[in-house]
Amino acid sequence: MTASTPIAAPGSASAATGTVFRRLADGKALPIAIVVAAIVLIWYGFTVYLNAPWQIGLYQRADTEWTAADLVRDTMAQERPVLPAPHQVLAEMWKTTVEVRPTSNRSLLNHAWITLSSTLLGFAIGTTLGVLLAVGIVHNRAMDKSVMPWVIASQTIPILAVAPMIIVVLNAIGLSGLLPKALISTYLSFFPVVVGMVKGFRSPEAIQLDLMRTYNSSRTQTFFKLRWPSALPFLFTSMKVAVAISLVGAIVGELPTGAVAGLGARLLAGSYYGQTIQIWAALFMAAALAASLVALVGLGQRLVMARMGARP
Amino acid sequence: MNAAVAGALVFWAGAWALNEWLVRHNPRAPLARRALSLLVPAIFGITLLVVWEGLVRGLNVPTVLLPPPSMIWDRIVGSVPTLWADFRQTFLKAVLIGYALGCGSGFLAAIAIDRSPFLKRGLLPLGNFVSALPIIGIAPIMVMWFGFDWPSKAAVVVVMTFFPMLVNTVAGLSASSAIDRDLMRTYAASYWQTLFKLRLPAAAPFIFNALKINSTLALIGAIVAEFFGTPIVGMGFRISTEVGRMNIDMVWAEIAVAALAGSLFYGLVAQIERAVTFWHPSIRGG
Amino acid sequence: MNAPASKLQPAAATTSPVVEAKALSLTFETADGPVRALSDVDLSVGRGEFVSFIGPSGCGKTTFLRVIADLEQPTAGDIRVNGLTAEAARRARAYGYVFQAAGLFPWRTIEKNVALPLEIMGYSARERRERVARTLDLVNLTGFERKYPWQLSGGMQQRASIARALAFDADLLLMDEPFGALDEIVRDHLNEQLLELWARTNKTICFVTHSIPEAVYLSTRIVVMSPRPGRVTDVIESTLPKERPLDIRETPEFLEIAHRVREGLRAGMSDE
Amino acid sequence: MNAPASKLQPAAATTSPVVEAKALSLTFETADGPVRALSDVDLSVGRGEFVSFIGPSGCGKTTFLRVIADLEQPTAGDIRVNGLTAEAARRARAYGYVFQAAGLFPWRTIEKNVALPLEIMGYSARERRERVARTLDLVNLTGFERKYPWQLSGGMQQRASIARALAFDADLLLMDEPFGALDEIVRDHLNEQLLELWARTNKTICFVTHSIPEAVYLSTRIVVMSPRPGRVTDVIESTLPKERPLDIRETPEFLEIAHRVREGLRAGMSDE
Amino acid sequence: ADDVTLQLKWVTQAQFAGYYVAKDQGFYEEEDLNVEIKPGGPDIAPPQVLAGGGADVIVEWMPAALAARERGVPLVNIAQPFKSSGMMLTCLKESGIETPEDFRGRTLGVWFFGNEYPFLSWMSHLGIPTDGGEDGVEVLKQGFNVDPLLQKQADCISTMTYNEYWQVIDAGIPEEDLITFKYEDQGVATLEDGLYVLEDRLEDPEFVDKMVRFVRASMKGWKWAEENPDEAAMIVLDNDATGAQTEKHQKRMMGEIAKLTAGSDGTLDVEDYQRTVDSLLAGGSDPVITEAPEGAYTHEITDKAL
Ligand SMILES: Nc1ncnc2c1ncn2[C@@H]1O[C@H](COP(=O)(O)OP(=O)(O)OP(=O)(O)O)[C@@H](O)[C@H]1O
Ligand SMILES: Nc1ncnc2c1ncn2[C@@H]1O[C@H](COP(=O)(O)OP(=O)(O)OP(=O)(O)O)[C@@H](O)[C@H]1O
Ligand SMILES: Cc1ncc(C[n+]2csc(CCO)c2C)c(N)n1
Ligand SMILES: [Mg+2]
Ligand SMILES: [Mg+2]
Repeated sequence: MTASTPIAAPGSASAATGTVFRRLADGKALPIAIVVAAIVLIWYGFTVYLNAPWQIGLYQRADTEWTAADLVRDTMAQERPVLPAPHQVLAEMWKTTVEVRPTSNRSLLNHAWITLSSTLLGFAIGTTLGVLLAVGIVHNRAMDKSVMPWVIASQTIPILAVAPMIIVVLNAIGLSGLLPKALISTYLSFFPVVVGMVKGFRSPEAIQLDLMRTYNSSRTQTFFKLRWPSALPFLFTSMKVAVAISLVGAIVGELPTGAVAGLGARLLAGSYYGQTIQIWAALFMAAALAASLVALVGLGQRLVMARMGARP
Repeated sequence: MNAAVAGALVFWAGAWALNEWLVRHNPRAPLARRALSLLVPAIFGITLLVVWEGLVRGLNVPTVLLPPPSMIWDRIVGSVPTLWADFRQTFLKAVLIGYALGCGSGFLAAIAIDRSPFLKRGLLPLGNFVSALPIIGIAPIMVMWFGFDWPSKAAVVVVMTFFPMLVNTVAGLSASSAIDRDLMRTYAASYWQTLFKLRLPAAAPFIFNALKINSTLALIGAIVAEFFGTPIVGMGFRISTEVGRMNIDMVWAEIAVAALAGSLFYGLVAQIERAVTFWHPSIRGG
Repeated sequence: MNAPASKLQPAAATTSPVVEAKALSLTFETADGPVRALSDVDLSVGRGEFVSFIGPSGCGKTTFLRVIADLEQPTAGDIRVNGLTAEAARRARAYGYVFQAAGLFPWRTIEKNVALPLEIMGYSARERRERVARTLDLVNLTGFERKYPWQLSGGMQQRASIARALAFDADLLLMDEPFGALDEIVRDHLNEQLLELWARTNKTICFVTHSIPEAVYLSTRIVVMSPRPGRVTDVIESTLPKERPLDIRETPEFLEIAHRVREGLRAGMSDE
Repeated sequence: MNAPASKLQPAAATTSPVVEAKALSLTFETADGPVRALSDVDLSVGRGEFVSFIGPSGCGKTTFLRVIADLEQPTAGDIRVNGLTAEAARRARAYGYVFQAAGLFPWRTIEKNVALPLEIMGYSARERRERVARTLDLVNLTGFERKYPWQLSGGMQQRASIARALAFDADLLLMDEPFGALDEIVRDHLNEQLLELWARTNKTICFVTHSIPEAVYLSTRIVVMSPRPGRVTDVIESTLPKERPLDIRETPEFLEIAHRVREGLRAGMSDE
Repeated sequence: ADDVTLQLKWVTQAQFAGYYVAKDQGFYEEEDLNVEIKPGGPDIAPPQVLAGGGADVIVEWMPAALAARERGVPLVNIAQPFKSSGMMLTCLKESGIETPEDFRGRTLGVWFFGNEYPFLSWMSHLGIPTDGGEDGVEVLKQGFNVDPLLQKQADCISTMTYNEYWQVIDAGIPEEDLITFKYEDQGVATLEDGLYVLEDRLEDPEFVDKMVRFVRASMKGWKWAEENPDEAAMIVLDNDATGAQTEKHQKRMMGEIAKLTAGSDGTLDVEDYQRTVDSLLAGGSDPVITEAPEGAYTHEITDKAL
């Protein structure tokens, strides 16, 4: 950066803006902003395109004269659009986050929190379970041969189908509240962790395992000193997927618990009443939540990797 | 504790011991080796079923909550045409097509992101965003956009499988070692040459990770998407309908088909993985 | 389980050979047919000996060391270490092994890498610190304790891996071209150090090298191997005294032995 | 894009030096402070020269080669290769590089590994086959074409990586301890081969080694480096003729040059 | 106080106003009951919850309840607050459909999950096959909303007088552009929202007593709701944890619901019951139930309660 300054001396005005631009481009803000702007633009295009047939139908039924400008304006202001315009979604989010008490059941923040808590609980249980299973699979041949196929099979069970039954059964044995929902998150999130960690625990090079063998290192020692550190990159990649799936699980799990509260209930109620704008607002909240969770895992990854002396 | 429950538990203990004994054998003949690697999970599975049957019968669990495996089996045998039609609709159409498109686009997006540092910073965080678009949120929207039939289900599968592929491929593309990248640099290899000859092979274990995770996610996605409006055929349709009709055995019959199809699909991907990434320590080591 | 190494040496072992191979053969099965890496190797290494293995690249030196270390199973014949099977000896932590490639753990600093076997064998934190400092000094790496492997040059990595094997007290040292990547001066220094260590501690050392002078300078016995299928073609006893200053390498006796080794190597090569 | 290498040599370059370093310095920033790997290095290598770099482990030999190859950016000073910047030279595929570690791709067989640069540089399939066969023969690896790297011994891997760098026709060869893991006989053989290749093709070679005899035997000039911060302490011109049979190593002239190199090395070490 | 858990068939809305009112106005408390109302949702099968012990009493439609009874969940109707059916098929006039005969060759949206029985028996009544083809109707599983009609993916969709119909209107399609077929008018109406319990529990006098008090208080709630529809709607709104319901919609729904509950004091009308059973039995090749159920209802509770 400093080295480039003397070279840029002639025409310093443009060079200055150049570096400012570069500094922004090197950061994340500008690229994200540009990509977002592009997406928003395309989105507006689609809003008009997708909502137009309905709007034209309205005009015809009401026998009104209309111009293209009218059409563009009206397609972005429908009450139940096929695709709501970005500003409609934002307005709805503003209304349901800022303008209401966070504790009110109309507050999106409240619903997000409910979903988040079961996501986190489920994710924590799921990751732990996944790691433990992977440990078992890597260390016990019987488990390797027999459990893995059934872990895979378990994932092909459509969770939404069993979720109500799980909830009913758990209710029958006295479990209710956060845990049943969290268990559905667990069910979805342990799988990527198992798959990733089995791979990770098996990723040490032959020579490294040989070295541990020459020390007659116990399995536990080999595990903590070699397998675990080698598997960490896999752990974090898996956890990114797992935390995102966990959220999906929590949302799915909210349906059979009676669609009472949480982003899932909100989505459902929205679709039940055809409130597209409300669906999209909830959808965005969910996505924002997921993005922050994934980013958080990513941050953890960077910190841990830096502590492990990874090459920058 | 009653006899059925006790019997189930005894069976479990016995089967576990048998498996432990079996895996200690390491036959040299490849045929025996293959047989063993099928026998062990089979015994485990049979154990699960026996324990299930025993517990359901022994504890008198209402069949509308959980039917015993024997009842499910009867139902499977009795409803083959329906099951086949549902399988064709959901798996052969929605899952396979959605999987191919979702994995494909996730992969291409990862390449695009990798190619351009700009996109890497701009698009990857948004990729995280897409990842969490919950199926139950997008499924109705996809039905709105792509109609009732399988294309809307395939679209849901695309959205679900996209992110795992993206994340894994991006991670995999940075998995090649520094010295190997230096080597390619000394050849002044072009971006694409480095990609195809070094970075993609080195990324293959990660990519297969995603392909495996996605093989099960795709099925879940397609089935769940069918809860939100479909023609009256499909595994998800059948499941949601038959739950309402208290035909829980039919629900489990569909689940069994889904589990079988999903496991075979996964097995196929895993088999291809072994062939393609034979050099990776996790596979070389056996 | 975590007891310090080599306390399981049976009393009987003091008289019996430390390494004893009888009709040892090893064949690797590869996709395009079997590769015979060792064929009918007979060898006995007594306590306190310094045996060098020399032979063309790919002749099976590494494989033989790995068999001693119980890292490879022979397909025929018998191997005994300290009178025990190779596995029992490994479990008793009978040896330290320096691999041909450094094989440092990338997530550990140099000092942590050297401390690894000490941690595993249950040394106390104080003793670990002491031994790490001592062995790093021995290989001239003081000052690099906190660096990660990728921040070191190739030779420095190799020296770190030597330090790692010397950090604990194994009676048997298996060293696979430990000084291959080192410059002459460091190499001379380490050769002296190794001889000194050997003389002082009465360790038994099996040493793979490509350098004839190095083999002659260090060894009490030099095993010449020939390639594919790897077998022992010559065993040369050194007549040099145990006390060996560096300039012994210019004596006629030394040159004579070196010449014999070179001849042995050539003979093995030509009947390939 | 895929044009065969080295056709971009500018006409002017034939007279100017192939490698020219001026006041070159390189400092690595590490977590616990900067490490000066190169300090104020001035060096010029002319066309057709064979320059060896010798110096203690960690003195910056690899780093210097990496700077020439545009794999490392100097923090000060200037480097020119064929009269171009290091980057432009790299883009023109001006050199072949043999790394200190073999660095073979585990998913490619040996022959495919050797063919890698040829694929990248757009050689035809026929020519690839021919060149792979020829260079594998040169390094004595015929018969191992279809093996994977992990099925080869350490020395064999190193030879495969040499074959890989020789397979295409770069006018400049950068070799970082290529023969470190090889036995004396193979090493002698490859030394001869390399000299022969050099004499025949008029290549320029920069060669890192730890062996003083090897450096003297091969080079027209020997650059002695001293450690931390790495600098050039001595440059010794060889007076040996271009034609060098192996037994030239016993001539007084040879021993005299070797002695000077050894002295230079010791001097550099002592003022550390 | 005795605990009672009520499992609703659907999400919190004015369709269940009576129960919420009874709770809110303290009618349950007066009967010394502590009632928990569990909202339902698209995957909640109330009979399953009942069988699993998650509820004491459920709200269910009679076709689904009778079908479940045949499948081994012995449901018994103990009260029937809804007198008439609110179910309809709503079509766009522009599709040209005028009579049920015109359904042939069209695409119809139908709710499944146990809600398809009334439709299936109506179609078999008309002799229209439901598996597509020239002569039959193409059936779509209708999702949660009225989109299939608005987007013309279906020619007709299922609606309830109190709910989906108004969503169509709200979406901007005027009433005169719609044509509706009420199940009541077609003579194929089946009984909706009744209260069901498990048969064996009725052998327990204590449970019977609890249900008597529960039904009495619930009916009091229903009558209160009929008289004060706007307040009832507000009570429902207060109980909606999703915060997604709107006042306008719930008030209107309450108005429509009041019409359906109006004719009932909670006692099951045996004639209505018989009509429902006959209609379900007349299913042609694939009837909803195969034989007339025995003991599927009891007047014991309502007799004592009212
Ligand atoms: N895992 C393996 N699979 C197949 N073949 C192998 C394997 N390891 C070694 N070999 C073969 O066995 C032979 C002996 O190898 P080894 O590593 O013992 O040689 P070496 O004497 O140590 O050679 P170098 O001096 O080059 O290190 C070689 O031909 C090699 O190709
Ligand atoms: N990436 C890096 N980060 C930090 N320090 C480095 C890095 N690479 C090399 N060094 C340091 O630079 C110095 C020179 O290293 P270099 O690899 O050039 O040595 P060398 O002369 O090739 O030694 P050897 O003969 O052992 O291979 C060493 O002290 C090393 O620790
Ligand atoms: C999957 C699904 N099932 C049923 C309905 C319709 N619905 C809403 S309320 C109600 C009456 C029962 O209380 C019915 C049938 C739907 N929209 N989606
Ligand atoms: Mg070797
Ligand atoms: Mg180096």
